[in-house]
Amino acid sequence: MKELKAKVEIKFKPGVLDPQGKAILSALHNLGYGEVEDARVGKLIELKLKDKSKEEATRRIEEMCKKLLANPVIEDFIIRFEE
Amino acid sequence: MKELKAKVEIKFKPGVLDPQGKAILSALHNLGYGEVEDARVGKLIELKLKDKSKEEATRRIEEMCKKLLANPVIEDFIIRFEE
Amino acid sequence: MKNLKIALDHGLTKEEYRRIVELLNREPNVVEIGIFAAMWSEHCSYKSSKIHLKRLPTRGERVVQGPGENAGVVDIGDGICVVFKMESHNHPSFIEPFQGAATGVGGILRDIFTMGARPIALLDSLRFGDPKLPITRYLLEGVVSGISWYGNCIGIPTVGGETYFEECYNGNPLVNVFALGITRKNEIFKGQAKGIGNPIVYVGSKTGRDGIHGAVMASETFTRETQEKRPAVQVGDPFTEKLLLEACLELFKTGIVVGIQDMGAAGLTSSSIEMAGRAGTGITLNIDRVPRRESGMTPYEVMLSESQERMLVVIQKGKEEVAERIFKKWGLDFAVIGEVTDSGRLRVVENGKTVADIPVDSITEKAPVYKRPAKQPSYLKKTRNLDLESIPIPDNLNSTFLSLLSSPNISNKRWIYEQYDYMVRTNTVVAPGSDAAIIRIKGTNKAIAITSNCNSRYCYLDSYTGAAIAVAESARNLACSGAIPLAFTDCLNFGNPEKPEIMWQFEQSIDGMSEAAVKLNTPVVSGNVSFYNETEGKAIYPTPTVAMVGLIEDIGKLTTQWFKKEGDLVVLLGNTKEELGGSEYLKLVHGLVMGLPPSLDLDTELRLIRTLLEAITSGIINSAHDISEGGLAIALAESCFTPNGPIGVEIDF
Amino acid sequence: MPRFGIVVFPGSNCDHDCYHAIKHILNQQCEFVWHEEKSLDGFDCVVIPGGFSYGDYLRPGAIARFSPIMQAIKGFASDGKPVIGICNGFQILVEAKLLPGAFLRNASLKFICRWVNIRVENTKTPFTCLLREGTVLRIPIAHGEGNYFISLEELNQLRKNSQIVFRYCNTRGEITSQSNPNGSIENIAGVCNPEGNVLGMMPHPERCCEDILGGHHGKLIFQSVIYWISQRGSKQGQSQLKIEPLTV
Repeated sequence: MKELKAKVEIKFKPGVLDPQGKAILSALHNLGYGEVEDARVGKLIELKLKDKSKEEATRRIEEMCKKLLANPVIEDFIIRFEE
Repeated sequence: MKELKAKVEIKFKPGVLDPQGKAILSALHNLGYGEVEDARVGKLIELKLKDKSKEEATRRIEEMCKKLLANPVIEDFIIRFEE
Repeated sequence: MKNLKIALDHGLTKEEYRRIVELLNREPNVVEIGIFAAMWSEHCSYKSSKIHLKRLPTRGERVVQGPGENAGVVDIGDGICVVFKMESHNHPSFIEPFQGAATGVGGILRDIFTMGARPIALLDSLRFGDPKLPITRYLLEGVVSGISWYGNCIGIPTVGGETYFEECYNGNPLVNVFALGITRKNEIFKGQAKGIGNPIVYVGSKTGRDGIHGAVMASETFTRETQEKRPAVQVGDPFTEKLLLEACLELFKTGIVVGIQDMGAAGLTSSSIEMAGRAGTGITLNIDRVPRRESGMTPYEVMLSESQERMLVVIQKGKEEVAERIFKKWGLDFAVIGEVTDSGRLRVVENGKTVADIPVDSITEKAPVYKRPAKQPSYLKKTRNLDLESIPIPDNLNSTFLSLLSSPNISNKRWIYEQYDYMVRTNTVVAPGSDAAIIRIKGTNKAIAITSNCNSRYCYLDSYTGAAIAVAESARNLACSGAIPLAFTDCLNFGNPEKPEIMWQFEQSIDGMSEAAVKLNTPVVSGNVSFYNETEGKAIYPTPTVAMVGLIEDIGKLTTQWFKKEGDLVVLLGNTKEELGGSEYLKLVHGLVMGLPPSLDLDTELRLIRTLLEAITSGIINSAHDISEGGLAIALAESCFTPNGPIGVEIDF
Repeated sequence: MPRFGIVVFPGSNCDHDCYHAIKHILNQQCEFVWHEEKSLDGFDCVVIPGGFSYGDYLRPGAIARFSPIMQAIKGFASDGKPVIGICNGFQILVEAKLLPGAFLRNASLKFICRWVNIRVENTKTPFTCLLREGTVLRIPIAHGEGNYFISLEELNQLRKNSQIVFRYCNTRGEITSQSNPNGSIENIAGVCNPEGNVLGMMPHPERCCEDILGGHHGKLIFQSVIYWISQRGSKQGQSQLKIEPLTV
């Protein structure tokens, strides 16, 4: 079976203050990149899984996110697969 | 002009030790997710830009990455746009 | 000589290569060239400094272990010893400030607990270029957060240090990190591979390709092209180091450890060769058994990798399971990768095939030792003739005073040390901000005072006196805290030793430090030399940083620099001379780095220290502060900023 | 005599500091409990110390909460026995859902080690029963992610059940934004569960039980729980031992 490469994007829920995003936005403006209107920082977790179908893998990864990878109080997550 | 939403993925270069990925991998195994063979953690920076064409935006974002967002010594970056 | 080109690429000279061929009576293969290049680099062999370092006094009635082991050991009574050392991580911190500084902390801590001591304090001595340059802010931000991250995560307080800004460090920051540990006198462990047949055990993290040629890189001057050597930077994992620390301290209690050393610069190569060299034995390594993080790594990469958080341990034959259980409990890698032999050779084997076979003493005893030419620098002719009359007195002394007080080299460094957890382990009784940090020794009435000092401007203007002042001022800082100066470690940061003017600065500094160390009875017990601190031909000021440790027998008598209560008398000890050479005032207000450093009379210095200590122990002193950068005015001001609010002072001249 | 259990995770750093304060300064029985243990029988109070459990990787406390000891801690807490999570310990209790809310990076994005003032908002917990409401305690903090966050509805819950135990304040006890070191919502420095027996606080009481370290207010928190245990947690009114409001 081939290997599956999944990318989990974890971001703050809207309304949760993102001090890092704010700091990056002001730093970009100081460097002259005025066109940037907003910046938000999240986590990107890449997982290599073996011998799983995409549906099966999605279900398992959702479990992992709910249990460990994301904090449901302040974070949302999206799962994508890489071809 | 419509707004452009860019996603910058910043990851450690291959071969660079990723202590966080190591800790997450063993935590997932302890929770029974043995099918995960590797885990690596990176940053995901979402930028909202105004009135820029994709080519122009890509060029500018690459500059931002080299100057600020990524640490060229130990990190690589990929730029994607969201429809 | 077909492999000569490869050797030259590794930084070896033609003569050094010819010497290797002589020692092996054959040409070395690539793995052997890598080993010789790392071990004969300036960083590991001290080839340009060895003959001068001999002049430093290293013995004393309290010295249990002087230079030569992983750290120095000093007896503080009641069967307790302090173990300490300072290391430089200048080059990695220039390439990647966060990880460079962080791994500097990790490395110096391993040098302490490899001796069997629990580390209880860290200090950092940092030097950066002009604070107005963006590169300086980038380096400062990275270095401070790297030290903060690593030290806080492993739970060892960073209790003090110093931060200086000078243009000479623009292309070449200095990151010197000091660590101190504590152990019982009969529980000290050495880095020696004794006992033929004893197993060599690899413990800690897996091996990757990080930092290959780290040792060699430290011996290269900084040119644009060195910046492309990016992958040569190691990445630290303080969490794994905390596990390694606890596991090693647990292992020591089992009594099965024969010898141990951390894998620092040149990783597996330097640890195995140095341990065999000290014991006069040989080592055989089965490199295929080394736990790896990457696939397809060659013997060359495994032998020279500088992956962090790894130790090499020699344990008693037959006790492998006892050790394995401990490292498994702490979730660390453990592998028996070789054994001690009586061949006196380092033999590296991969799946039964020998890939390197070198006599250990050819690397340790027969390394090249250079007596490089020295010449008095020409700049001294210009800087020596400072005519005080020609310096105009500023009309508004108040504004001059305030600008001095807020200058980067003098102003309060709270914005730096507040990023360090300086309280963890609840031993810090005097926090950063006073003349010396003071750590109590629980279960006793004693305390340890630590300070680090070096005014590199003084050393630039007169290396001999400047280096002597670094030692004297450290002793003064300790005396001001009520501590008897015991011994010191150092980080000798200099430019390119192949230039006679730099070599002159180095020799003079050694002689100045030696005289002060002898007169003040504070021997050197460990240290480090960092050469090639130079970018595009421009060298840093000579910076022999001194970190000195003092003992307070009765913790009730510790003193700090802040005035305590209204009505106390203020006394000035020592005499004031008309000297402004190399002063902060001269540089800040007049833009001059000229003249001679303040004159130093070591006999008076010794009497001053003894008098101060006697007065403190007799209980008549409420505070004491050493006069340094900024002179009397600044010293008085600093004494007024007390932790519970400002207090005033009146002085009549 | 009350028996304290100090939980040790891989990466805990303040375990020895808590042990020293409880055993040598407060002279109580005290033992380390390795995170893989399954039972807390025989203990009267559980302390989850500060540090960087699992290197704070992913999120502070995110991995520690799955250690075997956490089941025992949940049982211990539901029996109404006192549990205190200090700094990283508070973060672990929040990740384990024993306390509400979550932690973000400090607003300054920098690690902060500094003395702060906190005001006692609720004296009904085992850890504050010897104190008066409004008392100002001077206790040090040392953290990089102490910015307490909670949704507005849950915040109202906290207020209704008076689960806010400490708030950052100035020396006069006023809740000001200057006195908030990390951006925590409503200057919150410590919260408890609805029943009040589980407390999480970011400041480190174990670091100020001796004047030689700069202050002794931390001792009052440990003395409170010792007193509470000695009264077998009987729900009397305010205790006999009067503590005068501390002027700093």
